[in-house]
Amino acid sequence: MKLLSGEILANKKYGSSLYKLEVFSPYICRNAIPGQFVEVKCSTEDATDPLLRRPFGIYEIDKRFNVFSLLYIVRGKGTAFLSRMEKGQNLDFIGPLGNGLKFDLDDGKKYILIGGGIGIAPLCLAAAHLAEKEKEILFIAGFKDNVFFSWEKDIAKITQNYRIFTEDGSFGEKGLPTSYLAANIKKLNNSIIIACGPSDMLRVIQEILVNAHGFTALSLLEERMACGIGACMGCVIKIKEADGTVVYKKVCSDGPVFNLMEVIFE
Amino acid sequence: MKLLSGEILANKKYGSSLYKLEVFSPYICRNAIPGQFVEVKCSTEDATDPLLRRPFGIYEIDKRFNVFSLLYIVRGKGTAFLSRMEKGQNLDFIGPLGNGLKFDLDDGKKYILIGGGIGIAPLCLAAAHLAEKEKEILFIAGFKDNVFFSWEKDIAKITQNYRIFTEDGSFGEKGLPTSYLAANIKKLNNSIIIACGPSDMLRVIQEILVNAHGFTALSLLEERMACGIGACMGCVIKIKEADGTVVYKKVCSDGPVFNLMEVIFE
Amino acid sequence: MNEVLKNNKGLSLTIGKSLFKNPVFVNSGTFAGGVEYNAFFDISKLGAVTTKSFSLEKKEGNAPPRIWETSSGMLNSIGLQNEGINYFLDTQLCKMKELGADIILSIFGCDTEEFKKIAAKIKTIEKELKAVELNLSCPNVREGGMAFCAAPGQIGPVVSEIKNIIDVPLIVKLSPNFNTIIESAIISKENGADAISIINTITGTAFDIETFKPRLANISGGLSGPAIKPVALFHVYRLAKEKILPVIGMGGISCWQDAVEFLIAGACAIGVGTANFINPVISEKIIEGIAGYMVSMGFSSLDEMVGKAIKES
Amino acid sequence: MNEVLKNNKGLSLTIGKSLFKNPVFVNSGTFAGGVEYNAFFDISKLGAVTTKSFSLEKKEGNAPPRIWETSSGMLNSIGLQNEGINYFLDTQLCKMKELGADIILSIFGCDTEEFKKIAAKIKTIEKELKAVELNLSCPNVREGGMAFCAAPGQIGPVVSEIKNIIDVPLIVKLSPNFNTIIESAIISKENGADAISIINTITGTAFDIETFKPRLANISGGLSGPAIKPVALFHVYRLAKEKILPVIGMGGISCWQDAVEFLIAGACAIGVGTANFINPVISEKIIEGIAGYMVSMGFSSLDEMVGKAIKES
Ligand SMILES: Cc1cc2nc3c(=O)[nH]c(=O)nc-3n(C[C@H](O)[C@H](O)[C@H](O)COP(=O)(O)OP(=O)(O)OC[C@H]3O[C@@H](n4cnc5c(N)ncnc54)[C@H](O)[C@@H]3O)c2cc1C
Ligand SMILES: Cc1cc2nc3c(=O)[nH]c(=O)nc-3n(C[C@H](O)[C@H](O)[C@H](O)COP(=O)(O)OP(=O)(O)OC[C@H]3O[C@@H](n4cnc5c(N)ncnc54)[C@H](O)[C@@H]3O)c2cc1C
Ligand SMILES: Cc1cc2nc3c(=O)[nH]c(=O)nc-3n(C[C@H](O)[C@H](O)[C@H](O)COP(=O)(O)O)c2cc1C
Ligand SMILES: Cc1cc2nc3c(=O)[nH]c(=O)nc-3n(C[C@H](O)[C@H](O)[C@H](O)COP(=O)(O)O)c2cc1C
Ligand code: FES
Ligand code: FES
Repeated sequence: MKLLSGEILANKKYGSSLYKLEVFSPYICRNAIPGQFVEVKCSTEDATDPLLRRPFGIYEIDKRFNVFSLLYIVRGKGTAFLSRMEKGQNLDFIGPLGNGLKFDLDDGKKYILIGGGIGIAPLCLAAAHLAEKEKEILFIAGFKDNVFFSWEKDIAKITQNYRIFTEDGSFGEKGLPTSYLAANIKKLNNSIIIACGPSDMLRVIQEILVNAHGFTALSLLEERMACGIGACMGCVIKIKEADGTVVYKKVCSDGPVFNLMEVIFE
Repeated sequence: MKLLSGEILANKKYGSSLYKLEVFSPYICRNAIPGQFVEVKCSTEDATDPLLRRPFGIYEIDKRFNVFSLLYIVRGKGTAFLSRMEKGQNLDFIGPLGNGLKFDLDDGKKYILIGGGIGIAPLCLAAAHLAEKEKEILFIAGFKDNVFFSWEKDIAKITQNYRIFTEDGSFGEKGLPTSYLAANIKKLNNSIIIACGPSDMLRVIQEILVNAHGFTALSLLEERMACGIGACMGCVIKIKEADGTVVYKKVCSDGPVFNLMEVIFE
Repeated sequence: MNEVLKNNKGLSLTIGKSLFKNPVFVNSGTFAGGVEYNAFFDISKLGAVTTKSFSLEKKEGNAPPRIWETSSGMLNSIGLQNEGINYFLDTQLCKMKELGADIILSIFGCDTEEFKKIAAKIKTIEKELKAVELNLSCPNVREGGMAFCAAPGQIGPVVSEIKNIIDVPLIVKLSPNFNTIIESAIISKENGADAISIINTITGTAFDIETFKPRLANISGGLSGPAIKPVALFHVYRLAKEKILPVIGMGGISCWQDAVEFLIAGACAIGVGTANFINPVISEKIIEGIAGYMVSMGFSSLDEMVGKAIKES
Repeated sequence: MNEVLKNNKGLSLTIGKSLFKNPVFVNSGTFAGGVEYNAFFDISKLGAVTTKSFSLEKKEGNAPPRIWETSSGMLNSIGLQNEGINYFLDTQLCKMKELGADIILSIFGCDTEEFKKIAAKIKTIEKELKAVELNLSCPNVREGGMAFCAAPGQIGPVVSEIKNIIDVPLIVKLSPNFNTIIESAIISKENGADAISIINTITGTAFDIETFKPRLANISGGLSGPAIKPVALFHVYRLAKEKILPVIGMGGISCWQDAVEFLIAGACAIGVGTANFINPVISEKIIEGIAGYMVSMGFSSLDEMVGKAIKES
């Protein structure tokens, strides 16, 4: 991990509040693995509000041009600032951070990537990585509405094997990605599931898998962060370890990838 | 005075840290008089740092196009923010504020405008106003160095009767505007002096005038401000009134124009 | 205008025997008498305008510079410059009435005697006031001011003596600079106060690293603005939980969301201060914002909303 | 590298019998043991690395969420999660030594007994420490923590007992949440402390207006960052003026100008905390900035600079 400054090559609007930010950074492109994230300074150099960096999963890496990108939703002050940044300006960020996804590519398993809302962002890098290694993947995405409409062209470039669900049916199929998972759980077995999204979604997946067999389930978690590098203990979540002991683990440095079945949701 | 939002038509660099900001505002153009100022919000809508508005004297008013302008020096966070604003964005400001300069145009007097550094800004609007009314004016400007170099074309449009001094001689004549005033005090009498600049300069002018006769001396003062409209008592300076009593007066609403001979410098 | 706003009662509240049309007040010293702000919006819409604190005689205040900006906050050392209570009675009251303002008169004395004398002066116009706020917490004066909060025992006599003289709801304004808010609130209640207003500013300072001089001539000043909001909110929550007296919450409130946060934390009303300087129409916007929030959350009266976070935690 | 930096002595200082190479420390709990930050710069350059506070046994800390951002500040309610003093002794000390860090060990106990037991454990490695900091001011734990500052009488035994056991400079870290800093400093001195470190965080809170839940599971937390700088600076100035003990100043320091402001206000050294999160190399930059400032102002030693603002005001 390093403190970096990278030129912004594009900051494209994908939907009403959805943006894709492309940044030049050979270091990230060389070193980052899927599931890792960067912590971005979202204020001008001299201003102290917003104060803390904001974490974003890495969405795409294009090694040819040394460009990586983030896909983000405007939520509050920090992301609003980000959405106003322009081509040619420099992004101040720290990365790559977190443990990331380490794949055993010889295990002969299928991969099911299941994302809710902006949770699809880090999964796309994982999908691209797996597709490149010619692994079999199924990408299941769920959204509230059609804000992610123009994102479909990005996933279609990676795989044709994807399903999109929206709660209101305005984009893709009407329904929930978790319902799809539940309905097809038998047929999908012997897979590695990687999930990222709202904790309600993750909890439902956990429940589905408790009674299923033949799955490894990983999840990418979010928690508010201060340092982003494991120093402040700010970003912990509860994990029930294999031996039954319950401990706090840091999302930023022990995660963001955790065994979904060990996560305690409260 | 009103809370206003005006489109920025230009934010031109005049020198290393000197900018001219042009803003569309029929209300200001219709209502402001020389010596008045505006209080500008120098942060994005949702950020709280920098917190307070920044006061700037009105530099030019172009009634034909309903455009007024500010001339400003980048000093800290607020002015740095301002310098990054671009054509097409909206400026959030309150104005016109302060008492301003009220001229008795039939008094047959000459006007000597004497400005130090950025203090020349509000004097330019006064000069333009007086020139329009065909009053006789002498504009004396003093600077440290040649940062104000390209400002000369603005003053030249108003009057040819100006003198520019710099401490290092890099622009105009080498020397101080106050030395010029002291040397020519006899020949300048029966004038109205209007001064704006660092308090050291104002103090020297006060000393020069204590022993001179036939002058009315006005000064435009600066003090840190919070409300800008007379409500918080934050911006006071000490004034010795005609009857000898010493009182605190608010620069924002009792001023910024004060009788220079009544100001107590500490 | 929505339901809750139309039906005035939805936003109204009482403190002592006074009815306030809504819970959005403006803080003493940040709004003068409201005349200036009336150029920006109709100040009669406010729940109340709290005046600058008045002392018995004119006070010239502290030497300038008196303000300094800090990260998301400001320091002030005004030192209670004011024209004296007679100015309020003879000039300002009448202007405020003309504008239709509901008035909370803030008063300040360096001891019980001075407070009593002020109370005697306002006796004749007490009907014109919604409440009187006793500023026992100014950090910028040598005598009185927050010394009352350093030694809460002194608060009792001030409150009870004033209560003997005037028959107006009394609000006691306290300082966060000592750990005495709860104790002071109990004493205030026992002596007849009707509400507590917190927080006054937090003491702070700043220096010029070139000249080594303090940024404020008075050396230290009071910190206000968004920077102090979490601290103010904590004091409001902690005091409101004790259910001693109604709490008027203030400190850094800058938008309707902040105001709502104070209300759910237990404030019966809120005060807008420093934020007026940044956006002179913010208090009007906050009234609208609270009403909109109540509609969207299904609250039909303030009572349903005040202290929600206490009940839930 | 300029004169003052080259001539190491220019930036050095002593606390008790320990020599520190420069006055830039990092604050307990914001830098872990420094291993993470060593990826960004060479942490052996720091005046000292203050460790996270260690208790006798492992502590799991408070439930999440533990942090919440506020205007120019952040609230935390970590609750002193740490692996226990044995982890420091067996694992962390050695890593820190390898990196060449000068160490201030921060320790925490809920009573004198726990502090004594920790002291006994560190006795064997005391030579490896530049100082031990007693965290008597954590706002996020139920026992001990800032309760010591609420009742400063309890500080005496802790300090004197530890002093009896270990022979390392002792720093007492105090809370701004009570008006007891000066009193606590006097007691600390009388009982053998070598320096005071101020301020720990200021208690604050925040609520979610949709759910009415506190933003921190622990309800309240400690406010740190630029928002609190003026308050921290005031406490440092006020305590330093009393010349009771050397003061290590902290609270919102985010750039070298802030650091200099604390030094001229009387701090003998300064601590960088929350700012590390925003810019992980800031403490290195602050060392350079102070050196540059000293050169430009003509100071050839820290002594000439420390407390300049006290002398001038
Ligand atoms: C490991 C990780 C990866 C993420 N990846 C992405 C991504 O690829 N795209 C994307 O749009 N968002 C992502 N998020 C969420 C993103 O960090 C938040 O949306 C963002 O911080 C909101 O900042 P704000 O200032 O706009 O909102 P505000 O609500 O103003 O933020 C206030 C505070 O809360 C924190 N916060 C708010 N929401 C979240 C959240 N969901 N998770 C953690 N902290 C939060 C902020 O960092 C800040 O400290 C990720 C979060 C984490 C932890
Ligand atoms: C009536 C009036 C008219 C002015 N007209 C002009 C003008 O036409 N052009 C111009 O360049 N500048 C003018 N100034 C000065 C201008 O307001 C400051 O340069 C500006 O506020 C600096 O803000 P900053 O954030 O860049 O600096 P910072 O130093 O970061 O500001 C910190 C704080 O100090 C205050 N402050 C700093 N310098 C001054 C100052 N000189 N006067 C008052 N407050 C100050 C700021 O408002 C802010 O609250 C005027 C000031 C006043 C009072
Ligand atoms: C410039 C200024 C002047 C103030 N004067 C007074 C005063 O006269 N009486 C008083 O009780 N409080 C005074 N206060 C304190 C405010 O009323 C309020 O308690 C405090 O500023 C916190 O609220 P805020 O953060 O919304 O400003 C003053 C505050 C400021 C900023
Ligand atoms: C996340 C976090 C954890 C902290 N943990 C500790 C701690 O374990 N022991 C301690 O004495 N202070 C702790 N503090 C307080 C800091 O050391 C420091 O006193 C305070 O944050 C003010 O400095 P700052 O504004 O520079 O952060 C912690 C602060 C933060 C933000
Ligand atoms: S954010 Fe600091 S430990 Fe994770
Ligand atoms: S700035 Fe508030 S009175 Fe002048």
